[in-house]
Amino acid sequence: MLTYTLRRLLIAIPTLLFISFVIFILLELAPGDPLADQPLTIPPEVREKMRAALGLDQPAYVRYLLWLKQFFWTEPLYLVDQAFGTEFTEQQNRIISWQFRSPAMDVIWQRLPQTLWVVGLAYLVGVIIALPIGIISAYRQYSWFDQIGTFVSMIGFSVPTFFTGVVLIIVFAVKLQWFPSIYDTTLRVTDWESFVKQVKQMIMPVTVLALFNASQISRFMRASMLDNLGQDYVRTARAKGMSERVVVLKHVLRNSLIPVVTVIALGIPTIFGGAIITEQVFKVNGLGQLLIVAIYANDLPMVQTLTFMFAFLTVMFNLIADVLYGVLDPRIRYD
Amino acid sequence: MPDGAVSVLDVKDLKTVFTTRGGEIHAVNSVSFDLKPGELLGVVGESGSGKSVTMMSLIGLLPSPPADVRDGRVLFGGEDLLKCTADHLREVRGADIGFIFQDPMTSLNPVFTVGYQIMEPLRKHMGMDKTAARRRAKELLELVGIPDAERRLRDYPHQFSGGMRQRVMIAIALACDPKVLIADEPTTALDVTIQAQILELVRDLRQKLGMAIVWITHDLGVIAGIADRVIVMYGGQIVEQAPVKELFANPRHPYTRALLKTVPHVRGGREAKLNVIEGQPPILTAPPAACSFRKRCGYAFDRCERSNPTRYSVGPGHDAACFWDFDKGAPRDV
Amino acid sequence: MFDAATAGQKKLVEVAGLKMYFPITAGIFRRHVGDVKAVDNVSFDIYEGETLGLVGESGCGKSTCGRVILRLYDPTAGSIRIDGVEIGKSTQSDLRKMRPTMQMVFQDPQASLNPRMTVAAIIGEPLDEHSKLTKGEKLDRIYELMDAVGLNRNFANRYPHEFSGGQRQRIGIARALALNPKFIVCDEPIAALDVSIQAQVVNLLEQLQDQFGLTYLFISHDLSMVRHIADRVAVMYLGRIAELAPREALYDKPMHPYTQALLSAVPEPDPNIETERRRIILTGDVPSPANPPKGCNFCTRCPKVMGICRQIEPEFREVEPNRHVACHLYNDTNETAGQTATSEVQEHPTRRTT
Amino acid sequence: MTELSAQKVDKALKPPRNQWWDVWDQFKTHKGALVGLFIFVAILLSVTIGPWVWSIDPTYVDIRARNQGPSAAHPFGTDQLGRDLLARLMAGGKVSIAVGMTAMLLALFLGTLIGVVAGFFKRVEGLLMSTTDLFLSLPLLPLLLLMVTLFREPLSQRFGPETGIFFLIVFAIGVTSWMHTARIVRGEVLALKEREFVLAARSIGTPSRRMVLRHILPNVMSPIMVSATLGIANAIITESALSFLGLGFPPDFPTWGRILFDAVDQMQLYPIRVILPGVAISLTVLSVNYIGDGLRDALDPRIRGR
Amino acid sequence: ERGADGQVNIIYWQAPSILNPYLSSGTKDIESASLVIEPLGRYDEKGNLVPYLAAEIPTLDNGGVSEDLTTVTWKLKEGLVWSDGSPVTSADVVFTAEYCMHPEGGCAQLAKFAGVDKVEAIDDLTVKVTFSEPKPNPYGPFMGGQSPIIQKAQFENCLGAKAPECTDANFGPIGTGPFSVVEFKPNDVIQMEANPNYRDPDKPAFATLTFKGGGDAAAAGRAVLETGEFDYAWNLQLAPDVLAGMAAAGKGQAISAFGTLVERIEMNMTDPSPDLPEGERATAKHPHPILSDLNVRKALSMAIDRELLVEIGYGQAGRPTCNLVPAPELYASDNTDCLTQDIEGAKALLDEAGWVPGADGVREKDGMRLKLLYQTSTNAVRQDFQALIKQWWSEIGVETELKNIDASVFFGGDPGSPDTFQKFYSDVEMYANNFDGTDPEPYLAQLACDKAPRPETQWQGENINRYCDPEYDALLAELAKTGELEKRGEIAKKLNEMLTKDSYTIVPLVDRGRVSAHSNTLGGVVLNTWDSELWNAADWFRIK
Ligand SMILES: Nc1ncnc2c1ncn2[C@@H]1O[C@H](COP(=O)(O)OP(=O)(O)OP(=O)(O)O)[C@@H](O)[C@H]1O
Ligand SMILES: Nc1ncnc2c1ncn2[C@@H]1O[C@H](COP(=O)(O)OP(=O)(O)OP(=O)(O)O)[C@@H](O)[C@H]1O
Ligand SMILES: [Mg+2]
Ligand SMILES: [Mg+2]
Repeated sequence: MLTYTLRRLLIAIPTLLFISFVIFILLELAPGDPLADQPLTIPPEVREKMRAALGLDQPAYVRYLLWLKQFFWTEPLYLVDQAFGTEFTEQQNRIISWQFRSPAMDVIWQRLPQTLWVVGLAYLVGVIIALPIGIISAYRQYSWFDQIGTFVSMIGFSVPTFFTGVVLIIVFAVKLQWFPSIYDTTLRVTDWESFVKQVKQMIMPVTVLALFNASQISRFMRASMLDNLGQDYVRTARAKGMSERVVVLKHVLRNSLIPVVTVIALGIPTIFGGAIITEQVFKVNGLGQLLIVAIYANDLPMVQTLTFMFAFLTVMFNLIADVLYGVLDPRIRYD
Repeated sequence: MPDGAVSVLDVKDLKTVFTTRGGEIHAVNSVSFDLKPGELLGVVGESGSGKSVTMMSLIGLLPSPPADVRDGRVLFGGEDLLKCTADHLREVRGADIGFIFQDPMTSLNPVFTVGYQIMEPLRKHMGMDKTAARRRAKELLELVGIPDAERRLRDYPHQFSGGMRQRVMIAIALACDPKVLIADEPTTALDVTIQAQILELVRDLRQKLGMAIVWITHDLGVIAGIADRVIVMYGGQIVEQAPVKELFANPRHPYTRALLKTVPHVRGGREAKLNVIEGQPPILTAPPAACSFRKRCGYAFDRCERSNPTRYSVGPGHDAACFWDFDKGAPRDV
Repeated sequence: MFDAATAGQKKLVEVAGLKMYFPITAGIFRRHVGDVKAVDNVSFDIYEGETLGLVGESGCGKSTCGRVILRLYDPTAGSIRIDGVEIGKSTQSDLRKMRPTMQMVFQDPQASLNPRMTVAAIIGEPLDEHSKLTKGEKLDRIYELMDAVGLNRNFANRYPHEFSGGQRQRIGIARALALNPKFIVCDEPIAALDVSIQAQVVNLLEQLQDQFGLTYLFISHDLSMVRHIADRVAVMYLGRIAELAPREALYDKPMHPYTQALLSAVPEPDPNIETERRRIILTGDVPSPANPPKGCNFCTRCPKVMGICRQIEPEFREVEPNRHVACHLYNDTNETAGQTATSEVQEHPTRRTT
Repeated sequence: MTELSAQKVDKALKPPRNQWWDVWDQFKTHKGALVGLFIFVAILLSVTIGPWVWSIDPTYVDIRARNQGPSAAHPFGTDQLGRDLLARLMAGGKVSIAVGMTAMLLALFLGTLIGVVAGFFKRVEGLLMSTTDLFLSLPLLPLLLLMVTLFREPLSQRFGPETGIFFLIVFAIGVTSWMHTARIVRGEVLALKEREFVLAARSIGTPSRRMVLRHILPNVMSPIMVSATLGIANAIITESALSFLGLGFPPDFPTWGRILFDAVDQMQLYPIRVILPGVAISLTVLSVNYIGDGLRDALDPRIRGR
Repeated sequence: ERGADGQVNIIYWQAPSILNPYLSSGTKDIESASLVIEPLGRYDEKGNLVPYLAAEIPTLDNGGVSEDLTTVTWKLKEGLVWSDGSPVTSADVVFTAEYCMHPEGGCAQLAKFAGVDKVEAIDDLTVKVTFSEPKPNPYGPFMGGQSPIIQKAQFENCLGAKAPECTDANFGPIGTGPFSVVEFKPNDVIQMEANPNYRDPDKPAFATLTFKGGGDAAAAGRAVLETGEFDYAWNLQLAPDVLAGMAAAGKGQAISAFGTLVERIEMNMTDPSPDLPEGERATAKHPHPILSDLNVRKALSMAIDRELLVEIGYGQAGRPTCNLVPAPELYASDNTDCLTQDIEGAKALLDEAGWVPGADGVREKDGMRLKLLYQTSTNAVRQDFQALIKQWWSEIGVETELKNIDASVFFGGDPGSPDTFQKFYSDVEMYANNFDGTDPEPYLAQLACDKAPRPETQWQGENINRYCDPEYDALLAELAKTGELEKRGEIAKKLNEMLTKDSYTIVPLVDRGRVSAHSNTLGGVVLNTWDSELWNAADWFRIK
């Protein structure tokens, strides 16, 4: 298992390098300009100067290599500096965002908490409600519960979040005034009151996202449960006199979870990709908003860094999902 | 064989029907038999004749829907298993009636250790704690002849060979000292040499533990080796029932006769051409109104088309459901 | 039906020194660390028109052997000649031309038929691949084949799941027959079938053999069936052939201890014999082909094991006319056996100790 | 047996019934699918035939009649420029369904192709799966922007602004949404490859290409069906996001996604304007889903036989 | 009393990314920074100059501006301190100029310093700015939100290429404004508190301020007008009825004010046909086959009902206009010719120009159809305008193809992209533009012949239409030399009319005001379009 993991990690290195290169080329070729949102009144010479100040006068390959160095060398060193108070990065430039004129990584770290709180929690909640729904739908296949589950999850797929989000805001923020319509990222949870506030402001974005996630994962759960409910070992468990609870929640569930867990693991990187639309609707300003704003502003270093981190997570969670499969399923032993 | 003793299991008029999209399937039709203490009852019949469904109906193992046990009575320990509560049925399963399934490869849960799976019924039915259950599990594994039992308890099913998995299944079935053991084709998936090992094991265990066994198979050779009494099933019905020697010596149902003739032997003379039973097994979309074997039967006559024969006694402990009387070589006059 | 192969007959299939190893890889760089020796140095011939039975326990390499002979796998070593043509090394396109002469019937009639194709399409597939018949001619040929295997022509548009096991196996046989092959590998064609149906299929196979002069490699673990259908029988154990002999001789007087054990384990459908019979009960399980025991590969379970068995691999020799056995019991001169052993033995480290 | 077949020879020779009839027979027994089909056909008819019956030009601006509620002249009312909502919904539906269908087909084609090739041919598996990872992690928006910049003009010139952009959008959506299908199909193919009937086909000498077409593809139909139903929903929604970003159709060209998006701000004032396109999208997706369910069953001869 | 009114919340649906206007000229950045750092003087809501850090506005009259118009002398108020307590001196002002004019700095406000020769400190409180040539309008540097004074001590090490590295300074400049930064989260939120050293001891009334960014205009409006979570929302570009609907909730009100922002249609004077070789397409070499004809341009303008456009798109935040320079009064022409739609007149003009209706109603001339490609950036109101105008144009027999382009591409200026507004690869395009401060000279100078974007200039340049009239250029030169305001006004009006009324090169549509909203409990808000909207945040208070 260890060698398998190591081998996969080794393969991942060239893959990731290649991906970073493709992302770079793509961003390079895509139209757009970091100065687009500057007023039209700025004369061209000034624009030229501003452009040079961003490093845009360098040829593309130099910028790519620079980024590689910054991402794989300077940034990790900087972390070391932070941790041990050393000063390796004193003389080296970190990846600087064009919009903020500040290290891109710092902003990313800053965004991480709210992203995890909202998108991550929504994923978690989605999983938590999806599993029982999937289990019951499968156990009572074709019951009304199952039928409604299918119906609702299809609706969940087909209605865009920019719509459901606004509906929630209008109902719960405008009409009922239960929850705030705007997420306060500066809120620090220190006591009960601030905790209640935090919960209140998370409810709507989490609901919107969780419903979307749940409708997807519950489908997987259902399919997997159905597969396993028909297996011979279920009959064995019943023949041993085990109660239905034990049979379903222990024997069947344990087996059904194996593929579902990997599906869930594969979905985790999307948390870090943020939820662009939902974040926008509720003003959560997480990583998704960071990415989309950076794209609009043509902040290439930021987009490149964010996208690459996302690619990195995607590749890693692919690996994790595979390894997890091996861990959960005793039948599979890599190598 | 303790003849005449009171039966541990008495089945009367069992009827099981499956409801499918294509209509009903009457898989078991008025099956009655009994099982005496310490006896090994062999059940033979071709695939789809309802052997497994019958046995699973007894202890409510069939998924419902589609299965529906329509009728009948299963007396076990003075109680009708078809009418008792679900909880009581669960008590009986595993504790009083052990079940071994055909396919050892898929019948064990792949994600739990063998030890866990053996201990599960022990803890549930015998109220043992973990250590006691583990000790007992180890004993059981040793009993079924798995060396190094202590260590193997921690292994997962896929780490066992087919023969060993089947032994594990047997260990699970035996865990709570059941009064009745139902073995549904326990050796069909195994090699002959491994089958021989298992058969040896079962003989051994029977001597030691003395429980009553129902042994389903379609291998007449196996039946001949271990059974005391045999019932032959065809089309969801019992067509013949007899002590084992009597059955092989004097089969009284055309199907049994044909079946005995089709099998080739490793010893003795070799037929130039194998005998076959032509035709297809019946499709059980309705309860039988006529003899279900008539289409493939060499002795069939008009009466077979009209009504379904009941089981006529043809000798001591021997009955057959056929209108043809082989002793007389003429239709039975009842 | 011939009872034994006569020397004068033509050899249709000649297999010599056939090895099929599945590599085991491990480590970060997927280094090759060992092999599953599924078929290990197997040699035999099959004469035209005869049936060679191949028996043995599950996992001993019977299927692999059958498949490698048809080049569904690429053999690790050894030569395969079919109808005089060496196919051990030929390319897939050359093989494609050879396919009509050699065909296969599979163990699981359900699994070997594509559930989404009609019977006509399944039987017609080889015709599509290898002939240029028009649609009508093809249909005629399909009907003809269905007749030959005893399938109702009306079933042509049905799907495999609508048939019973025996009928499905007939479909598989019809497919194998479509191109008028000379040689058919039957890989446990009856193992998945009901007793009463087994007989039907075996009878059909025999009848077709008579009709078309077919040659079979009949793989099975049902010794009684093999006895019925095969002219000669090879007994395989752990990738090697333990004994190869004409049917009668083998069943009357098995020589290899494994054959003896195997035969004694077959239950007889006769309670009188059964209760009296003394069986040889083997202990233990079949060792893993990835890691076979040293010396004779049966030594771990053999009731007659001797010291030498754990050291030297017995040679596969003709001990009586037409009877080949690989067992030290029948080696009068162990020393010479070691000397004349194949190169395989010479590579063996134990060689030095003798 | 033999006499049985002999007596039925003539009957058997009658040309075999087209198997699509069997598929239809089975399909009919699936109630959900039948309702789905009915609704879907109704939607299709209303977006294709509808404009003939209700012949108001969906882009006709009647500024005096803006923001009207339902009336005889405008059964669904009008939008902020006085364009007839019914006409816009029908015109928008035509585009949305066409985009949804074709983009989904393209994504399916790509996903299936890559999945099958990766699963079937071990040599290219690593490469193709890395490509899949790559596409999964690429930022969608810059990619779309790039494609639009590179191809919008040549395409609109060649095929006219609407058809050109139709191709572009279909291509853009298709090319960025095949990855999940590819993964699922590959997994399925890996399992199928080990099935005995594939070996059987090889023993016949079927070359790989036909092996894939004849044996692999039909057996991966059901996961593909599932992807297909989700794919349509995805494509319709993505199209709306694209028009929102200015990458889509010309701005006066209605699509469901766009009608919905434009109306979200005015949801409180004119709820009907969000409800109608929302319901239209959901109905389409739902009906396609149920059709997919039914078709999956109907295409599987094992289920069909029951 | 300072800090008595607690917390105030402001929402900008575009989030500020930096608090240094010299590194970013985005409105969101400039306006958020204006709460913290201040210039010497600002424009008030009427466009008048008011001193902030300066004691008074230097003019010719008070001798602050030299007679030859080449120097300005600013005097700082006495006793000014930064929020960290240190005194504000002329050195800070000089440093600010140095900072922005550094050749490697890439200063976004360099244009403000155009023509500045040197900036020197006369004494601790006096600064003299010298221009290399006479500057009739010397209020570029240090005036308005775009060029506030930054603290030398803080930015000393951030000159030139190092400017972007000073994250702490850029995210939390020390200033003289009513508030100082507590925490800055780029593109998200800024926390501020009252500046303890603010020069007016009673202000600001609020102790803390939250400046939130992100979302869209509708959400921002909702947060102020409907849920009351926020006190002030910036730039609510919403459909009038939507805005009215929100205001009906009674939590706040929308306010509007007008500046110089004009939504207009630009006519392409060159041929954008893709059949032309790259490098010649949309250049002066090939005049536009249709739009070169004044009558066509005029007809297109006449067909438009500007009143209706305003009603649909802007409501109280817009008014129809025929002028490129709609304000200040001094420079604004009184031309109102275009305000009445005249379809028949337009038809007649086209007939006269030889464009006759073809079979399908689209006019033709010499086998050429009167078909135009009309592009703009993606924006709901602009798309509505497109639809409406297309409709009107179709009524006069002009076929229109619409195209919308993502704003970041359209305004991106990427020479590689075919979709930028500068390349103008379409026949007409629509966008809005304005000018800084109150003087339109640089703005009008954009239409000079040599400012046309073309391949040689990497498609940079502000003369989007490629308008070229020697007379116009001559008049521009005259304007540059004129210092007298009345005279300047006249010349500017003339220039404006040459572009609009006379040539219809630029077809102004709507004078767009700013709409913002504040809650009913927020007092003291005065909407100002000539400077930062938050220019008087120090005066804001809570209505009890
Ligand atoms: N779940 C089910 N749904 C519908 N029919 C079923 C089901 N299970 C069994 N049957 C039908 O019941 C009949 C009896 O099946 P059963 O499994 O008892 O046969 P068997 O004698 O055990 O055969 P085998 O030797 O193959 O195990 C068969 O005709 C079968 O088709
Ligand atoms: N593709 C493969 N890769 C690796 N090992 C294989 C492969 N195919 C077969 N083997 C191994 O080769 C050995 C022989 O397998 P084979 O299928 O030939 O046995 P068999 O005699 O046909 O058994 P059975 O009676 O169960 O069909 C087994 O140990 C099996 O695990
Ligand atoms: Mg059974
Ligand atoms: Mg095999």
